[in-house]
Amino acid sequence: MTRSVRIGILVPALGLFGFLLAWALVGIPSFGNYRGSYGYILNRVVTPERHMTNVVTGVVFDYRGFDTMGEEFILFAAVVGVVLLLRQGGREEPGDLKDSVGSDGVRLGGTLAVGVCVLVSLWLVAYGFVTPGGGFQGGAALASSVLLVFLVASHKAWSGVASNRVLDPFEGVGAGGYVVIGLGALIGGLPFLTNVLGPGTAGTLWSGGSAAFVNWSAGMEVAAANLILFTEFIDEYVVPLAAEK
Amino acid sequence: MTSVLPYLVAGWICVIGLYGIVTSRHLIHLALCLTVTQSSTYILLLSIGYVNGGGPPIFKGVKLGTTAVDPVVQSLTLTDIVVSLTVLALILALALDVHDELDTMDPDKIVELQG
Amino acid sequence: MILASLAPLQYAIFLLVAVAATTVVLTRDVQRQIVVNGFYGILLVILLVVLAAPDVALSMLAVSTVGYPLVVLIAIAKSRDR
Amino acid sequence: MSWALPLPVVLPLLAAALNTALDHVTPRWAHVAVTLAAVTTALVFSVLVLLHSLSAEPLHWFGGWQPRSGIAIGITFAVDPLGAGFAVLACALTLLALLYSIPYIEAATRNYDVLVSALCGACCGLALSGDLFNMFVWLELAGVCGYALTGFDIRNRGALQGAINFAVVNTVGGYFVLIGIALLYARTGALNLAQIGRALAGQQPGGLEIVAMTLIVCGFLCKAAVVPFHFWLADAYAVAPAPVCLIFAGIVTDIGLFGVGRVWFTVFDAPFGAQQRLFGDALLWMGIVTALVGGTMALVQQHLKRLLSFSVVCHIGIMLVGLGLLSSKGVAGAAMMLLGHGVTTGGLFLAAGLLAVREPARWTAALWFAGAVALIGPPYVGVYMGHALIDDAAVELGRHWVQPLIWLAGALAGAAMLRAGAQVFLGLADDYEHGIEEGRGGPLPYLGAIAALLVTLGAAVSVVPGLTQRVVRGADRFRDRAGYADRVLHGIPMKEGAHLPVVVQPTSTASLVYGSAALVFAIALAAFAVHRRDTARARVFEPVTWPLQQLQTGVVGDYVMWVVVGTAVLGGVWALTLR
Repeated sequence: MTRSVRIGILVPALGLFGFLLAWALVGIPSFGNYRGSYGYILNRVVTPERHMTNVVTGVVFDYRGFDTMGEEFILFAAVVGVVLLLRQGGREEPGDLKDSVGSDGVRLGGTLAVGVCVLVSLWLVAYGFVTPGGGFQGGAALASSVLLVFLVASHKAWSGVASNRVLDPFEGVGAGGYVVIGLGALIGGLPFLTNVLGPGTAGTLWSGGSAAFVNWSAGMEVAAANLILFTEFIDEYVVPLAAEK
Repeated sequence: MTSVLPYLVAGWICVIGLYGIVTSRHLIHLALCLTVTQSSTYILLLSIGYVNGGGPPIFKGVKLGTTAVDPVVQSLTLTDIVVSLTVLALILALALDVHDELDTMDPDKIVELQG
Repeated sequence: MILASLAPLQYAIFLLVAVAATTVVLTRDVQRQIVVNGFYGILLVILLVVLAAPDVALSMLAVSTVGYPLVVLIAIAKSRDR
Repeated sequence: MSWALPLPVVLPLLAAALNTALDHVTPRWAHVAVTLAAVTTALVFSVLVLLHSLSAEPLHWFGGWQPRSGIAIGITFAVDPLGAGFAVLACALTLLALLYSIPYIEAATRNYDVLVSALCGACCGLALSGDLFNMFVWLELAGVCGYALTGFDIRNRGALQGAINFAVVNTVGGYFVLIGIALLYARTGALNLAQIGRALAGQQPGGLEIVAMTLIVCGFLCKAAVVPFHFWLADAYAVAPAPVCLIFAGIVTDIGLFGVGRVWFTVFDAPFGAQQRLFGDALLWMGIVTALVGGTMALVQQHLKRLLSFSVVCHIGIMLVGLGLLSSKGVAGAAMMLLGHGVTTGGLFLAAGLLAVREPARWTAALWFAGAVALIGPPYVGVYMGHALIDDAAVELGRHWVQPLIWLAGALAGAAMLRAGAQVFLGLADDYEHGIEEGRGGPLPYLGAIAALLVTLGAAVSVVPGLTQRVVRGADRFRDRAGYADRVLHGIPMKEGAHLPVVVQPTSTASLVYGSAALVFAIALAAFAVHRRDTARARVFEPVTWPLQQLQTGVVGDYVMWVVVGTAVLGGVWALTLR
């Protein structure tokens, strides 16, 4: 089938598809007038019941925590898939690679920047039940901060931080920790992922009870998974390029 | 009219993303078009959950019961966004392997199997 | 409420996002596309803030500033390589 | 017993995480042991859940978030016999695939085991879940594991193409499902299936409901590979390693159909129940076309696993016909077909993989022919009971023309297998490729025993005493929207049913005749195709299949284009008829 035939069929079909979609979309209550019961109830019960001021995080890690476990495993499986696809080629171990940054000043400044970013990311995870943030956002931010090591330091320093021997256990423990916390409640005779430690104190690190542990394990898994991803992609490009020199 | 505009924007982005996927000549372009289509789902969900004059569903320093937007759609999308990066990476990894084997990124030229 | 007066701004951002998404799709050169996609990501972050979704905006910010460009740029570089 | 509901999902996932965590510490055999132990335990618990679900409807509210005054605020697993049975099948087939993989997949690093066990967890999750978004999450997880496992053999160019086509088409399908969920959430403010159904029941359905249904159904049908969403399947299944194909053919494809059934009978039956034939007939026609396309395409394949892939398409079509009839017998027929076909085809994929390793032997030939016959379904063999139930359901609706068409489709796929068997095993011709399997080998008696076990089980499902009656009872409950909502939202226990007999279900005379005729027809067609090879090819098969083969381009852009066309047409038809 030639491209022109394909586009010739696509355009009318997509037109009809778009028309149907628009027909459905105009049936939604007009923008800003949403009155759904689910979110309305949660906005009223999460803070008093669980002492979490950030309702979104409460939903992510407590009320709909099981969905989040599933999402976490999508992330996990996708990264395992990337590793399977990219690592199978049997790349040779990198020899001595030249460091890309020569200036000590850049290194010093960069290292400080890495420290600050890491702290901010950890803060995002820690206070996820209080203010915007949580394991998913904080974990992704943490991975990006560590990536700065690669930018400001060198590949050698990077592979020290982001070696698979270090990251794989973190990823596994993060993903498995979520399940183990859930199973802990089950063994105690409660439904899976029940928040067993009570609501804690509102506005502090201790709000959220055992959901806080779920939050941290998700943060660990997201950060490790993203770092593995970055490592695989960086190795895919940088290592062969440096080997050619 | 303007009251449904956000939804129609989401619908348009979905349609244009699909157009890009079908007509793409480069696997990386195709993968980015997939993320565009996916972004339409976020825009749609969050527009649905928006409440006029509502603040974020965070009750720190705000009295409980203050008008706030829907928290559920936010929790559905925020995890999905983080996951989408790894799914994009998985598709790109497949694309890179294709490039290694077949030396092309044009999806129309990857025709090992047909008929 | 301050947010109530945001309505025209919200619509403007929605339209900008629609235009940016269209541009991302219609930019056929992948090197340019990733740049346009970066702008699209920033616009989405702004849109999410305007829609009172700071959590989602943070999530978007964390992946679209570093993750997306890194992964796509390396893929582009690799596909030029050989 | 409701405490056991999460276990079939979370135990395989825990094993996946554990193997990653201990990757650099423990030896390979420990990874294998952990995975096998987890999947075996999951199998035990899913069987217990199934037995319990025969007389009760266990619920598990995650986090202990019970509904408040009839409004769900958390996520639930709500189990009925068909869902639990699906989870049992998923765990059992995964276990066999893992056992087969130990010697067979040379490079079976922990990554392989990790993805396979995560896939098992995802399939169980979709079968047990009572929450629409949660179903979407498991659908996505199954997809991601599937793409990675398809591209597993990266040195095989076909594998990469298959994986990309699989990934892109199913990702687009996933977005359709998500948009549909968003539309329903906008209308009802709920994600729980029972609750969405309740909220839609009182309202006059409009464009939103019609389009939401179209998007969700089409998204699931992408996974199920129903025409015109089917093109990716043959590309992907033909290249995945044989034990992965066992899981794909046995369960992963079917989760799409399961999802369509689940959302119709819990959600869309509420607004559209009065016009249910309009919905059902659309599925019925798509199913018939799918079955015929799969059957004819199988006839012209030169590659054994690709042939089996089209046989999967054919039988998915027949199952969709059963589902589209929407009666208890129809749904039960689809479920019996799913069981018989999934297990048998899994065994045949393994047999096809073995051929690449060793020269054809007499017992592999016996295995192949037995599997082919079981898939045709002569009286009381293999998929026969599924066919017979669908026959009865079609007759009850006055649609007598359904029977010959689906028996014909199954016989076409069966003839393709018989012909391939005659050519490969009896040496009657040599135009079959079977040597491009990943070919890693292993002890033949061990591998052969697993394949033989699957084919035998698949051939025997129709004569298991009492099974058919219980599947029909399960289908009754699967279809009971009001009862489901009562149990999920208000905890009202179900009524105890009458005791069921433990006998082989008798079938109608028509089914006996059709089943016998299908076998005779398939043998005759295969004999004709073998003996008059050139005539059969040039005059009979190719004129029919030529246009279909032209559409099977292998290009992902074309496939996504057909997804859009299929969705737009189906939505257009429903927009005109359902209003």
